Amino acid sequence: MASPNPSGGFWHRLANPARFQRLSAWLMPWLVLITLGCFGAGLYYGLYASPIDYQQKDTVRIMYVHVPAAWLAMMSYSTLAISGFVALVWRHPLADVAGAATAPIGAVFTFLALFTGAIWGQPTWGTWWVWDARLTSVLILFFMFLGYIAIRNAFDDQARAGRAASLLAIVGVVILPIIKFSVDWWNTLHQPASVSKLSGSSMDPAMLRPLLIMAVAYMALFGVLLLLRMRLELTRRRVEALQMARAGAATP
Amino acid sequence: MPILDVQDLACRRGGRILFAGLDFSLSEGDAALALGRNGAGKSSLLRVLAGLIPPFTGSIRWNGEDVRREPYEFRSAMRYVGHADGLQTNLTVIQNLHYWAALYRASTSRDALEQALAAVGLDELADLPARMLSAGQRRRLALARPIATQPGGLWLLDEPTVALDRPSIVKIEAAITAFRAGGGIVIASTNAPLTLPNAQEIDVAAAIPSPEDAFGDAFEDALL
Amino acid sequence: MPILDVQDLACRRGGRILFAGLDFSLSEGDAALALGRNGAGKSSLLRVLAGLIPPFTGSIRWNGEDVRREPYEFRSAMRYVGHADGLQTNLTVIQNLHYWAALYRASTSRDALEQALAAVGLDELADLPARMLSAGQRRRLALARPIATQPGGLWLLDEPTVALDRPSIVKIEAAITAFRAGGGIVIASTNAPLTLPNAQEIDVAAAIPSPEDAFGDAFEDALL
Amino acid sequence: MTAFMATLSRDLLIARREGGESLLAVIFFVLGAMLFPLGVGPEGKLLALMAAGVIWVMALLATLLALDRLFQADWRDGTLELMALAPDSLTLVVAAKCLAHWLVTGLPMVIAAPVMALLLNLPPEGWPPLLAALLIGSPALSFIGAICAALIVGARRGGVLMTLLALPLYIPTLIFGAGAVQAAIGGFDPSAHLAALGAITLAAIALCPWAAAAALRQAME
Amino acid sequence: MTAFMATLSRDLLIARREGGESLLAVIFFVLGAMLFPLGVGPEGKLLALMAAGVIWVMALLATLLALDRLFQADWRDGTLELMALAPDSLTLVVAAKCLAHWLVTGLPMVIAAPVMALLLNLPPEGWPPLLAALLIGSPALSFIGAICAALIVGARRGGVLMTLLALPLYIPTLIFGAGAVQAAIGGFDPSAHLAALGAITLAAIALCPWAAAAALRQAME
Ligand code: HEM
Ligand SMILES: Nc1ncnc2c1ncn2[C@@H]1O[C@H](COP(=O)(O)OP(=O)(O)OP(=O)(O)O)[C@@H](O)[C@H]1O
Ligand SMILES: Nc1ncnc2c1ncn2[C@@H]1O[C@H](COP(=O)(O)OP(=O)(O)OP(=O)(O)O)[C@@H](O)[C@H]1O
Ligand SMILES: [Mg+2]
Ligand SMILES: [Mg+2]
Repeated sequence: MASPNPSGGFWHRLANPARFQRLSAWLMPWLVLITLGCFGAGLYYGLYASPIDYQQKDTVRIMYVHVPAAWLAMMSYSTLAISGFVALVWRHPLADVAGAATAPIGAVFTFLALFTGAIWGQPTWGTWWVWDARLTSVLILFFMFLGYIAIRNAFDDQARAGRAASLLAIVGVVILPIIKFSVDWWNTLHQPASVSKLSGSSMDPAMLRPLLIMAVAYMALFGVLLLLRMRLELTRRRVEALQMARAGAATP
Repeated sequence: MPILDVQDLACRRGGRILFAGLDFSLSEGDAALALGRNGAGKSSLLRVLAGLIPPFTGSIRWNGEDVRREPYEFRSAMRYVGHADGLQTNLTVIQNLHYWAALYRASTSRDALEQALAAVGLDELADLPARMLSAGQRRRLALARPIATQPGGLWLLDEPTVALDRPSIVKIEAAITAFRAGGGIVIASTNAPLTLPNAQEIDVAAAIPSPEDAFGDAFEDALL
Repeated sequence: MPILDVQDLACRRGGRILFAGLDFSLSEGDAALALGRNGAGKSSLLRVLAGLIPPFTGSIRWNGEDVRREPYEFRSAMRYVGHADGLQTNLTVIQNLHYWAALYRASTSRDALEQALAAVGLDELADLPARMLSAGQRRRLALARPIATQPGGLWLLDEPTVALDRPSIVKIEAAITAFRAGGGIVIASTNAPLTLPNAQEIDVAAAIPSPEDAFGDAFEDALL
Repeated sequence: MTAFMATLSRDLLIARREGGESLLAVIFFVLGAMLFPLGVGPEGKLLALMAAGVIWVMALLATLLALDRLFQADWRDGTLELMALAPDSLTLVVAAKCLAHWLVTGLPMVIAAPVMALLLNLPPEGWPPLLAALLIGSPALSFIGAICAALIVGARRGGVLMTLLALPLYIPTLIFGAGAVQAAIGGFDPSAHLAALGAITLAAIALCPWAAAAALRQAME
Repeated sequence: MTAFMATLSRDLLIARREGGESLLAVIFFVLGAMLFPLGVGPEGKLLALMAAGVIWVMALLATLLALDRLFQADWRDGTLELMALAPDSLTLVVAAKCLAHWLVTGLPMVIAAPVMALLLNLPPEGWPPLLAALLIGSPALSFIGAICAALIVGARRGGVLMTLLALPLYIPTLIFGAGAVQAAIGGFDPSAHLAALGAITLAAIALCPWAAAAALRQAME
């Protein structure tokens, strides 16, 4: 009998869960270290050792929490879509696990971006929320994460849930450019001035540095959470599979 | 030369290998019975053969062509009758059959359809809404589908005689015999009584591999 | 004196009299098998007896009381297992059984429940979600319900052995025998093999009236 | 009462097992409200005028969507028959199911209401009556809807039919619920509206389980 | 094309057999819009400002409610397997089903739109773009929704889940559809909005049946 293992290759060897478990166990401490270090430095520079904005005063410090969260939210969705694609096309078991693990993390980052943005909006715009194109599109992104999580939970059959969710993530990608261009289609009343003012190269390096450090910290945190959740998901599936085998093997 | 040639077929569902290393081949007029206890994987085998589930490993060839690479010819020749009857309960018996015939590019003339209904003993009920049929009558209507749409080729019948009483079983067996006489191939799974003369037996249960064989090196993979 | 006494029972469904003039009575330890071909009305008879469908004519008495007038005592004594298994697939096997026991005011101790599961051979699977069970295992869990909740009385079993393999059927027959030995009454409908020693046979098909008898003067009424 | 408690804890257990599924109604509640600024335009003032009405309409629709399946699953898998044949009255079982439904969808909706108020720019004086009205009125939505959910058990096209049956019955709740908020925003006392809502809810709790149980018995015949 | 025509005529035949059921969506469309005057208050001016948005939001929700079952019934009774195993491509069959769905729900909604415009006090200059936008945009709703309907085939809780998946995908259609009407009312030319709607619809017709067919194949594995 031939081995049921489909033909190998680098990615498939990586996709072997045992190898993944070893690799991730090795990677984990480093990632944790980077996370802690960057958060420490970033928060020190961001909250203490950086200049305040002459208009926004101390509220500008929300930026160091808010902007990386927004970046990570979008990165998470890309991860979701890519892992969905790989899971569907090459039937990589680990890609499916990665998707399942990413979605809640992405939802949390998106929520964080929304939450910190709202907190920031109150002092700067005088309102928690406006129906600006960018804000709206992030809210939609949040709902897309929720939709992904929901469809994963909606089936009794795990494999079916994974395939449906992967397909949804891919279909959802179509909406990313739409979200991007919605700024042009939907003439918004409240274009946040502070965003354009601070964006790009015009930013003070004293503010840019902590921002970048925080971005690295967020990214490392994302890695830590992703690996943790993937390991958890792998274990959960193993338990489920063993239970299933027991139900199948039980003879009267 | 065999028309249908199955090599080293394995199926994985719900994180479990149901069967592996299944080989068999069938020529014109042959028949095969899939046997095994509840949950052994008989239905899964038929679904894999039909092309509804991709095989985990192995190949299925029809007239020498891999059916996954060249599905059109195989699909034109193959008819599958699953657990579900596939009836639209708001349409009449003959309207249901009409749709299937159109879908499978067969003759949709009233005569042809009524002939198929007669073969399963439903000709008198042709204009009744399908929702008024009893379980056995529904099953018979589902079995009229391959009869009405099939010029020759392959029938995959999953528990064809479930819910049927004795006289109906005899009718179905006669239809199968006529189909085989015309060069057709039949693969059926069954727990209920069904006699197929000279049928090859495929013991799905026997093909359930021991855990080590099933998973081998890929134990971790297979669990996913 | 009979415990269950059925007189002149008739049932109408979908504008058609399925059976009429059915009389039988059962005493402690008795059993009855409802027979008839597909669509004869076996399931309908059991649903009428359970009280899910009102009878068209006739009366059902339990300990001399009309069950429609005094339903409480009858319901406390009667357990019905229909075509549908009634499982919540997201709860575990024992959680399902726990709910039924609570609903039917029986003991919900883990011991009592596990004993009932052992009687149908499911004790090892007590903590699995019901969705992981195969068709036969689900059917056995449904049959554990009367075993777990019944001190004695009446079981109405609609095709209890459908989807079961031989060893499971033997287990169920043993449970029924034990129940009857304790004074219980069993009425089962079946097409599949099931042996009930000394069972009275109720031929539902025979009780299908000829059109004139069925409708009589009330022809117009009955069609409505 | 055994049947009541057993059914209540079973339904809550199932909701927990099914994960976030019961939260879908709340998500729909918020998501639906989001459509209005997109359709109507982002002007804060206009939104503020619409807010109370939109929030209540979405609460109605969200409850309906979730109610659709209140009895459907139990009916399909045969549990409903077992409930109907239990010694205790089916009415108690139905009441337990309605309560469980409110706990997993109505209550989260009340909790999510401030988010809606924020998104739709509801004036601050509207917040307390909005929360009070939703808290008092949402049980009525679950209980009244249960009648319709029972009526459509086994129907081919549950969702839409359900909406059609239930929306007219919801109109008094909608009028008093949105009215309370509008009154408060307009500077009036919302307590009369709230009292009316309370009366509707009490009547619904008393009568609806009984009517729904009767409808379910019909469905099983 | 046989498969396409056969499926189209079958689905239309079923819709006729099921009587008014397909009209339920239209009734919901109108009934839902009727709730807004009740919730928001009967002021004509406010209603006129909301009208375009409300009509489009209700069109979205009504389409979703009806789409819920687009494939569910065929999946449950096994017809979907037969369709997938037919010699012709499943994509054609899916396209036929979407078209049939639009004919029995989308088109009646366009026809009912004037009633809505009247009820909600839409200014006269908004009527032509409303009808044009609904006529051009509603096929997109059916075709895009079909993907989500295919994704949830076999899910435990179809209705609400469907809404959550589809609404984000509907947002561009909503923005341009309502935008066309708002533009016309504001004295601008709505044709840019209508052109964008047309582009969305064409893209949806070209791509969605294919994606939905892929999703359905997944569902049957
Ligand atoms: C809930 C409300 C908000 C949301 C959803 C939100 C969302 C986002 C997103 C998605 C980005 C990343 C954009 C990109 O990299 O292309 C971002 C960046 C940013 N946001 Fe916000 N934001 C919100 C509120 C605010 C407020 C109130 C302010 C300040 C007044 C603000 C200031 C910024 C700044 C300065 C950036 C970085 C700009 C850049 O990289 O070009 N945001 N926000
Ligand atoms: N959709 C599915 N996802 C995961 N596992 C499944 C699925 N369907 C069936 N299985 C599992 O596959 C195994 C084989 O199922 P299958 O239906 O092929 O058995 P069978 O031999 O046809 O049994 P029966 O005699 O009951 O028809 C069962 O143990 C079942 O638990
Ligand atoms: N809900 C219903 N409404 C109307 N008629 C029905 C309904 N259910 C069943 N029938 C009809 O009643 C008749 C008897 O059905 P019933 O299910 O009692 O038969 P049965 O003897 O149990 O058959 P089987 O052997 O298939 O279980 C059938 O002819 C069927 O068409
Ligand atoms: Mg099978
Ligand atoms: Mg029966």
